[in-house]
Amino acid sequence: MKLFEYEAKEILRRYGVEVPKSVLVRKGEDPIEKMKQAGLEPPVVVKAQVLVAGRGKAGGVKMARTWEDVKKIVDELFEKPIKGIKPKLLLIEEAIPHETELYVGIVIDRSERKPVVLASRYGGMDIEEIAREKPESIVRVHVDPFLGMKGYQARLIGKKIGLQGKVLSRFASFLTALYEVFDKYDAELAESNPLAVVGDKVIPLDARLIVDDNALYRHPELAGERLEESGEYTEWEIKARKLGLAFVELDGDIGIIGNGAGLTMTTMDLVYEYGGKPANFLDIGGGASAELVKTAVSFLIEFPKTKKIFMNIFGGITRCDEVAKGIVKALEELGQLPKPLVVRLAGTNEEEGREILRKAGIEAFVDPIEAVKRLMEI
Amino acid sequence: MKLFEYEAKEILRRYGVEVPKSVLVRKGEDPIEKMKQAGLEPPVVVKAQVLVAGRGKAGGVKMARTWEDVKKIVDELFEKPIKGIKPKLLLIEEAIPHETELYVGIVIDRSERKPVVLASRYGGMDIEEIAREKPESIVRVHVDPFLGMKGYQARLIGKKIGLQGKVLSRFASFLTALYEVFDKYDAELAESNPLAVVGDKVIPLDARLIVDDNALYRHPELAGERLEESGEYTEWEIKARKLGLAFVELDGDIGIIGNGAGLTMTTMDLVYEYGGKPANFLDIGGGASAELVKTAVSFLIEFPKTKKIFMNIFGGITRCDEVAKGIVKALEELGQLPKPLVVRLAGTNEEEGREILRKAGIEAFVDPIEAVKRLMEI
Amino acid sequence: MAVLLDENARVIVQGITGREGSFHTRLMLEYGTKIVAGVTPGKGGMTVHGVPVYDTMAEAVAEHPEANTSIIFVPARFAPDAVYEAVDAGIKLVVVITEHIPVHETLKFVNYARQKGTTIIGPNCPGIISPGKAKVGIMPGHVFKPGNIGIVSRSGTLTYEIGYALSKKGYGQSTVIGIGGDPVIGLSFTEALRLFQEDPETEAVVLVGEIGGDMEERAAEMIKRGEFTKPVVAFIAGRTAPPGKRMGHAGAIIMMGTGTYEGKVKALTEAGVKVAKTPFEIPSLVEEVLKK
Amino acid sequence: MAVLLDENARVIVQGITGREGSFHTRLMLEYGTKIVAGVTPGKGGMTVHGVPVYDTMAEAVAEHPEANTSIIFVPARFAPDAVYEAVDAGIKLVVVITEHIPVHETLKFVNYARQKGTTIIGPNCPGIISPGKAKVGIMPGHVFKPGNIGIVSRSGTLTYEIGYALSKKGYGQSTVIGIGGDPVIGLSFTEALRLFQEDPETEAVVLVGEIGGDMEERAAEMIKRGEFTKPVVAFIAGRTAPPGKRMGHAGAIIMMGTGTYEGKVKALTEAGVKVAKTPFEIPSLVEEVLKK
Repeated sequence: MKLFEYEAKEILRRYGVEVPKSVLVRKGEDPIEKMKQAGLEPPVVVKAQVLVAGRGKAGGVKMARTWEDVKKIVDELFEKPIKGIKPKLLLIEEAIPHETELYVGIVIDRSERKPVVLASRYGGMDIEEIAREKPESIVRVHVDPFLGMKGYQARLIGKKIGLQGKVLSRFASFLTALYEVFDKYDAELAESNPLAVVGDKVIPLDARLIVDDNALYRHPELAGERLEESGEYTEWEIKARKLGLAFVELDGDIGIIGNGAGLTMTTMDLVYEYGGKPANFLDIGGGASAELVKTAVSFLIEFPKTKKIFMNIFGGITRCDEVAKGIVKALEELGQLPKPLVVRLAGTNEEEGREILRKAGIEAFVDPIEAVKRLMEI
Repeated sequence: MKLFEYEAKEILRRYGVEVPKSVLVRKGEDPIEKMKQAGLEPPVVVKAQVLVAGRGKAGGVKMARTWEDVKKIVDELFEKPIKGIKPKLLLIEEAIPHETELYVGIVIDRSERKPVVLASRYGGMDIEEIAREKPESIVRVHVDPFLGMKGYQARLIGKKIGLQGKVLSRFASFLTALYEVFDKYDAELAESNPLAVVGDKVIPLDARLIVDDNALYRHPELAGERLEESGEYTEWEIKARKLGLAFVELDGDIGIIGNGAGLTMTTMDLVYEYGGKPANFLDIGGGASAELVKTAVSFLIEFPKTKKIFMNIFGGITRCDEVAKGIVKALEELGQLPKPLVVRLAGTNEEEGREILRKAGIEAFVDPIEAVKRLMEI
Repeated sequence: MAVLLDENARVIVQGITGREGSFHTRLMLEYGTKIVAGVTPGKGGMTVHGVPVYDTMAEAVAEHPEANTSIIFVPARFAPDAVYEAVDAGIKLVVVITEHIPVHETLKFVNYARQKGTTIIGPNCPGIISPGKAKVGIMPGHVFKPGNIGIVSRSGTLTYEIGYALSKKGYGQSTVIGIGGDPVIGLSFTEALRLFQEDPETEAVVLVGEIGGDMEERAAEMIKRGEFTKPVVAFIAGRTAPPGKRMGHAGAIIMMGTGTYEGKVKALTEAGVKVAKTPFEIPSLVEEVLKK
Repeated sequence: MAVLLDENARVIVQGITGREGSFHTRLMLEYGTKIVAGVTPGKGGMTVHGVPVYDTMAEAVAEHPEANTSIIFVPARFAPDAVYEAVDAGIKLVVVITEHIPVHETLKFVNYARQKGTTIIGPNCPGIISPGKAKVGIMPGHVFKPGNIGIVSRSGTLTYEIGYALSKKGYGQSTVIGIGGDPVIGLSFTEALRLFQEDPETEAVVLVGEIGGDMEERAAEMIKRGEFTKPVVAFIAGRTAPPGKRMGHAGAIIMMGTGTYEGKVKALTEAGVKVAKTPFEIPSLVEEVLKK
């Protein structure tokens, strides 16, 4: 789960990090009033609290130099969708003059099975951009997950990105705090970019924190799911999640259902290979019940992007007869199938499954290649 | 630093442990009123919140079966010194009927350099008593300080002290919580004795927590030093601590000053060997200044138990001339020495030191044996 | 022979009394796997499909010192503890079926197990099967046949599909390892290849990858360095998956420009690996590489 | 020869720019110790008594790869970090002078160092000296003379006193180790004895204990088992200390009935160790045991 910038900064503040002075403004609130209460004056930076990547480039961050500016920009940002998402909250922050912008992030290195700190003296651009443009500037240091980040490691990283003296110590304190947050919040990513050097200090101008969904039960203080606000999910993805379906929306027009993530992706790839464009990824998982199959089929029929549907099932734990029953149930409910459906059924109880479908007038293939060819012909 | 029972229980409660329902009563407060507010009724147990060992045997814990009992016992306990300490707070707790009392404690095993859990099915008596009477009942399990206590280890300990089924699971949860407290609070000791088995549950009827003094800076929420209330320190030990002196009061009448804990203890032993009884332990540490020496000497002169004073200094980092100057300063302030003082000075700058003392009319020995013999003659 | 698992496996099922644990205990027993004990805290003394249940691994191992393998069906919150318990009880192969384990927990127990010399498969995996010898996992046993092809896969169903297709064409398997779909897992592709390299029975390996991470690239490097010398056929799922989206598995996501389909295929191809465009091509590619 | 420390020691002082660090750097240099670098974060580029200062151990070691020993004068809050830094920089002997380090921190770094093969002396100790060769500590160098007696001690001043008394009687020392007064420390009596056993120069050992803990008892057991075969003379401070009271050192406390003077003396005596009633008897006891 991605946290909003203001949440990430509030957490950092609680771990002893100095963050820019700020106020949070909701729609309808008077930003001028709130700024005055907080002792904030222009120039300030107004930032849309949305979770989409590339917020700055999409116009979600604006500098306001006067009180009039503030009013105008606040009104503007509340009305401006950033990659489709209108912000519900704006963060108004003191503008902090600075010369140097650093990058620092902590992620998990899958191969080393260790957290890894990435740092660069060229902050302000994405890590991908830095990796392209200044690859030699990126310092990578692994952390022992049992020991945590030691102060000396943080100092060493600071030295390697060219810091010295007091700034070096401040950077080390910041980085150890960031690691503590990474660790305590079960983060997949803890990042500050840019991290500004301001005199002797370092101040995170932006902060990102992505918490492992599997660990959310340990962080009840992070208010539940924020599907709508997050900008991570489309309208139909949110609907699917609420139905308990593992569904990803794509750009094409062929609905895809598979069992197992690998097989479902493969089914997408297969459709693509034969000239089709998948409208989605939908994995019914292992051992799906007829009920779940019914839900998934009905959902894809309703999903407006799909013109036809390809269902590719290999019965392992999943039983083909159970899948077939689910399809038939969906049909019964809808009266008839408003969109063409091609089914490939193989594995456990495949004959029984195909028999059930035949009786319901649906053709079921054994060979997925034949199935996809048929799909493209319809 | 020892925490009060009610503090230890409050911490355990925050770590998910079910503790007995209770109210805390200060002198002058109406215990009946407070109990009613908290929904507590007799029978209850009234416990003096003092930090001395053997509180129960000293009469600091009483059962109150009626409302009249409560009133009477509360008044009584506030007036009753437990090993010299009158309680400022009483804890009134629901009386919990139970059959089995367990012992569980966590301490640091110095030799293994690991925390060790001690558990026994014979709680209610001191671990020393258990070790004497039921040594085979004590289960000892070491914990890896980096990994912490795993649930399975806690279950294994529970099994070994004869628990089963739900009680076993509850015990394991309790023990993992106790370890977490031990770890998070930098404890030297985290103990519950007795830990009562009540139906399926385990409930700590008593709880002790001793926090490492060196780690107190990490626990600002534990209100500073509680010298007076603790019962750990005598009046003069408290005075000494406030002066920054490492001072322990003893039963005899010969004041002892040394530099270094080992040498100071050895000086006590030497006095004892020659028929004297030390009134104290006072270590001026390494590299003491004349000022500190003056403070230490003046303190021991004021300390009413001392009839004479023996000062044993071996100059390593500590300079004998500096020590001598401190003694002379103390003399000057007091006008004259109201109690006999025997000094042994050896090591760094010993001649200079002895010369300074000679001029001030104090005899200084090189040989500690000669010095102690002289001391005993006075 | 086979890798990691053969007829000498003596298995403890951790979380045996749960719905999944008990169901798959039955299926594994039916397959012929020697399950010697089960563990569920607080349920010691029961039996499940004739298998005795203990409260702790220590007791299970004390009663069944021949135990060398465990499989974990414990819910995510308690699964890491079960892993430590198995490792500390001296179990040398631990298969973690449980999904949704926090990745910070997995990081820790995988490092711990490595220090102690225990192999972890998973988490979030279908397990391991050496056809005809033993099955420690949740895969349908009937799709796999004994033979000389090793399979190592990040995907469950796809593995069954490929195993089935190979079996039908007469290419049985030495050992099939579903290493799991999480971002951090125990046994990796390179470690699995190292084992297959040493196994005389295995003549070729099918490697089933997915987008996300760099495990496939690392396997390719290893093959390129000549540390794996048997023929390899690979398939990578997710060619058409968009970046930044999790495709079911937490591990299957293209992030920060790494873990793309193209990168993986390029690395493998450069290492001389035949990469199938669809999994259904795999039997014929296997035929091809074995002929050489 | 000597144990742990000889003329080949190349020393880094961690916390060299502090008051204590800088003062004792001067004294160690005067004694002849080869100090090659100092470390204080944020003070890189300075020099202290001619010793170059670096921000990190990694840099110090990179510039002075011959460094093999470090001494830590860093305040308690930062000292554990300095220990990890030294261990991870490959230093094989780390002397921790700092007192008041939380015992939970010491637990951890002592275990960590052991895993990595680094010897820790201390914390809260006077350090180590091999007279005439090198001094890495805060003891007054002049009281010790080169010779064949090893000293290992939990007490600082008492060690100086005993060393002085031995030196005056002509019994110089091979190595004198002040292992520190904290409840948990790195090098223990038994580990020190093991080193002295292997040192041909050391003919006898003086062991200076205190009440509290069971390190003296463990040393006695080791001697009894025949794992230490040279003559040992011991002294235990705290005969008249009451139970439950900390006598200065955090480690010097009789708790839960263990760590008593009587218990320690009994164990040592039964192991054939001569236990002195006062430290001033030690030279004559040493004379006695060496005559045998």
